Parts: sequence; structure tokens; C-alpha cells
Amino acid sequence: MNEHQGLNFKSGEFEGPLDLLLDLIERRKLHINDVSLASITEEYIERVSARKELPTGEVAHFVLIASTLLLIKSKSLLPHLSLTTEEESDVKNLEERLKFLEKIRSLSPHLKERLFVTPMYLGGLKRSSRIVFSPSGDLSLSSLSVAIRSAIQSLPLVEKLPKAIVEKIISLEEMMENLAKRIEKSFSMSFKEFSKAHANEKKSVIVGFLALLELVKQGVLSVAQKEHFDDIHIQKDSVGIPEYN
Amino acid sequence: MNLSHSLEALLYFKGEPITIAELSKILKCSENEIRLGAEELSETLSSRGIRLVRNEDEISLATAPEVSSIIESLEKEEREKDLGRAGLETLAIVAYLGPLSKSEIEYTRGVNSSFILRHLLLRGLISRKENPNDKRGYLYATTIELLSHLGISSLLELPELQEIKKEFQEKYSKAKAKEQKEKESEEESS
Amino acid sequence: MNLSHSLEALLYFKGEPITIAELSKILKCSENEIRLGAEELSETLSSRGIRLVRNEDEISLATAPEVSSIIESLEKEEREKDLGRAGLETLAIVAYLGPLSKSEIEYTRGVNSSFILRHLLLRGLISRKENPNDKRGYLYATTIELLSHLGISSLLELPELQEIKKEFQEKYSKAKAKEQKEKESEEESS
Repeated sequence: MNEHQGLNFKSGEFEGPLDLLLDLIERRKLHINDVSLASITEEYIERVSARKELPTGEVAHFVLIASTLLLIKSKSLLPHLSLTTEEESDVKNLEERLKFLEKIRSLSPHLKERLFVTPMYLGGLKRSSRIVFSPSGDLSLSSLSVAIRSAIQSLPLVEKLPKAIVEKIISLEEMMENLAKRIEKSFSMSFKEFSKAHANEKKSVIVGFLALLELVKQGVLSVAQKEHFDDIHIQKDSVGIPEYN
Repeated sequence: MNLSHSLEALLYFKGEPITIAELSKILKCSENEIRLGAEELSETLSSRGIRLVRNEDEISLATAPEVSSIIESLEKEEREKDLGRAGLETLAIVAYLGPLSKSEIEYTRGVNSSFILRHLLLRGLISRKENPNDKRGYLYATTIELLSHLGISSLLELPELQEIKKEFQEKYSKAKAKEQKEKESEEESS
Repeated sequence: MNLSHSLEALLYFKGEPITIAELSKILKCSENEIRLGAEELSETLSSRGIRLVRNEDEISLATAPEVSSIIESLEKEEREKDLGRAGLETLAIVAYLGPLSKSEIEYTRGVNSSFILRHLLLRGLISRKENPNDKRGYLYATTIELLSHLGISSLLELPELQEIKKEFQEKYSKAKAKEQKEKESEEESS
């Protein structure tokens, strides 16, 4: 049994991926940095996988954050793995966004304490002056007809799948493939240092990939299975759920 | 908080004369105390933009006589200025889809519309009557003066009225359904 | 008649927020003079039953927070009070970092915020205006009503306001710009 289930994390307690991450970090009383992010990667992916009915557009946001987490995780296990400049800036951005949201969160209670407690009343609504019919220069049948059209236009739209998100998910699959290759390479380079004691951790990276792939599949597109991942699949049964502390 | 301050706030909020008897009830003190408080407030306000007006049994705030010309120019400005995008949009919604309640208008616009509705009321472009389905609320509709200004004798003569009503109904019900869904997913998480 | 007195009278008469731009037109003086007059009025009222509430482009009179319990008893409408965690978080973002666009809000929260923004707009806690840099989008900002609900006369009374605004602008703007570009290409295609 893995320890995370003991946290009794009710689904729906988090809002978006950043909120979920912050919750996980705060529950463990950790600071926001690459070490803490690496340590909650699996749990994050688990939580997201467990959430059955994420709105379509939201899945992508969760998955994108998951991919950055996986980078952090891989790097923490395989120091030889070199990240591209863009990947490094993704990691840095994620940390900064989390720190900022944490700050905003710390301010919300202050608003909550004050809101509606000792309000100041604007009043004056009764101080009505005389009603005098006074049309304006911009009032006409055609300006009204333009206005109603634009009002109807701006009613909340029926959901459409954002194309850019779909594209991101596709490129995410490529990114994972790519990363998997680099990890393998990095393993062979650092084989001696990477003793048996770390074998379990290697598996956890693989499980992370599998879980992430699962997310992608649940998501916007049904991602075509690639040979590369087939190999990993075979190992799935022997791996099990990793322990992380 | 001192009594004259409470009096000032109450009179401001009400925006109309209040009797000494009523004030004594609200502020839980004697009528004599109210009179003394009013005396004090009157002195504080003696050289300000608003003044205290008293008669035998009621008091009220009012703008200072020196500023009456400015108040007039405010009224004039308010009556002559363009309705602007928000004003036209609200008026069009009332004309094409009315009579509507405030919350229906706000739902359609997606923003709080208290001030803009009040403005349209004061300009005589819309009027309101009690909502038969909700005693505390009102229904807003266009005025006859507006129609004649637009040169039409009935709302039926608004351009494309039927198409717009129909299009609105379709989009409105879809939007409502979608919002319900979003609301559930976002609330679930709050 | 001094400017702060005229402002007081106009605001009393109108009984709702007036924009600095409109005041400058009515009183025939610069917006800067209006702001200085508002400053003076705010000081005069600082220990009175009514106060001045200000944000970036509007000012209004309101009853002092110290008398809120007395006024509350006169108010007929029941106010909906609960906002929920997502609502408060979004409100904090708009109050501290506004005016800002929807994509900036969503970038900060990391989650779609359409429904929650609509909810805050309908309650009049935030406002939106056209974004001068993006005709299709809006900028979201706090309203005078929000300040009045919080019982504060100006956003400057919020703790750490300046520091947090600064931090957001400096440290965050690069990442934000990048994400926003992506976001925009998404919106275009939706």
C-alpha cells in the first residue's frame, strides 16, 4: 500500500495543476524547489490519473505540468541528463509560478477576513433626480441592432477544442520519446555510478512515463502507441507502484 | 463612534429626509440626543459641500446652495452624454428581449448592471414595474418615448426582431447548459 | 467654492461612483487637479460618518465602516456572502495585480477561470474594460464596490500591495509573455 492514499486527498479539493502541486508540497511541509517537485512527481501523476472527469481542455494543462515534473524527476535521478535551455526555463518557470501562486494564496485569507465584514455602503440609489426623457446622439435603430448582435456574440461560447492544446499534446508524445532515449543514453554513460541501490528509482521514472502516457491517452487525442513504449509496457507488471518519501 | 457620525452615515445612505422619531429608534437613543447630534453635525457641515437641512421633526442632507450650478451641469452632462457601448448594449437587450428582470439582463451581459440600469431609467429610456413572479424584483421594458424617438410605433418594428429573438434563445440555452457544467466542475474544486 | 467641496456635493448628489474623467469635464479642471481635490476630501472625511472610496479611475462616497452594523439593519436586500476558495484567490489576483487580462489571470492560477470571472463580474466585485493592447480582449480590475465591501478606502490599504505588484512585474513578466503568446495562438484557433 502506498503512503499517499493515507493522505485522504479528496478529489475536487484541488482546482488546477498548480493548486494540486501546491497542496502536495504544503502537505509535506516542503519548500518549492526541484528537490520537492521531484519527490511529488509520482503522486501528482497518480492524482491526475485518478481524476476521472476532468474537462477536456483541463487535461492538457495537467499533462503539460506533468511533463515538466517528469523532466525534473529524471534530472534528479540522472544528473548526467542534460536539459535543453528551453527545458531548463520550463523548470524555472514552474517553480516561479508556484511560488507566486503560493504568495497569492497567502493573501486570500486577508481578503476573506475583511470581505463583507464591515462594508462601506455606497447608498444613494434612492436619491433619484427627476426622470427626464433624454436620448443620446449615439442612439438609433441601427446602433441598437449592432449592440444586440454583439451581445449575442459574447454569450459564453459552446465548448470547442482548442487546437493549440491538441498540438501541444502531440508534441508532448514526441518529447517523451525523446526524453526516454536520452535517459537510456544517460544510464549507459553513468552505469558504474548508478549502483543497484538505485534500480528502484530507475523503475519509477519508467512508471512515471507510463502514467503520463496514460494521461495523454485519456486526454484530447488517442495517441497512437509507439514501439518505443511497447518495450516499457512489458516491464509494467514487474515494476509496481514506486515508494517515495 | 460618535452620534453625529452615525447620523451623517444614515442620512447619506437613505438620501431622503428621516424623522427624528425614526432616527431615535434606529440609533437607540432619545429624541433629544438626536437633536443634539444633529446640531453638532450641522456645525461640522456648515462650510462643506453638503449641509444638514432641518425642520421641526425631520432632518436630511442636501448639497450646499453654492454648488447648485455645478449640480445642474452634472445633470446636464449625464443627460447629454452618449450611451456608449455598455448603455447601448443594455438598452438593446431590454428592447429586443424585454421585459426582463435585472438578473436576466446581467446574465446576458455577463456583468453587474445596477448603475447602467439606473442611468437608463433616469434618462427615461426604460421603465420598470413590479415583477409578477418576484415581488422584490422588477421587470425592465422600454418606454413609449424611446419608440417614438426611434421612429417606430411598436417593438415589432425593430430590425430583425424575430431572427434575433430566435438566435438568442438558441445560444442562451446552450450557454446556460455549458455554464452549469463549468460551474459544477469549478465549484467541485473550490 | 473649493474643489473638494464641489466634489463632495457632486458625489453626494450622484450617490454612486463617478469617473475622474467625467468629474474633470464637469468641474472644468484637469484630472490631476481632481485627484488632488479627492486627496483633500479624503483627508477631511477621514474621521467622519462618510468616507471617500477611490480606485484608479473612479471615486465615490460611502458610509464609514465603523457604522456598518447600523446601516446593515436598514438594508433590505440580503447579500450573498460566500465566495469560495477559487473566488477569493481570483479576487486576490485581480486586486493585487490588476488591471490584467484573462490569460494573465489564468496563467497565475494555472487553470481556466472563465466561470469564476463571470461570477465576480456579475456580483460587481470586479469590472472589465477593453484592453487597449488587444481589441478582442478585456482587462479586469477591482471596482469601488469591492473596496466598499472590504471596508477600505483604497487598494493601498491592502498589505504588501506595492511589493507584490512589483514582484509580479519584474520576475514574472518574461514567463508571462511567453505563456501569453502561446495562449493567444490558442484563443485564435478556438
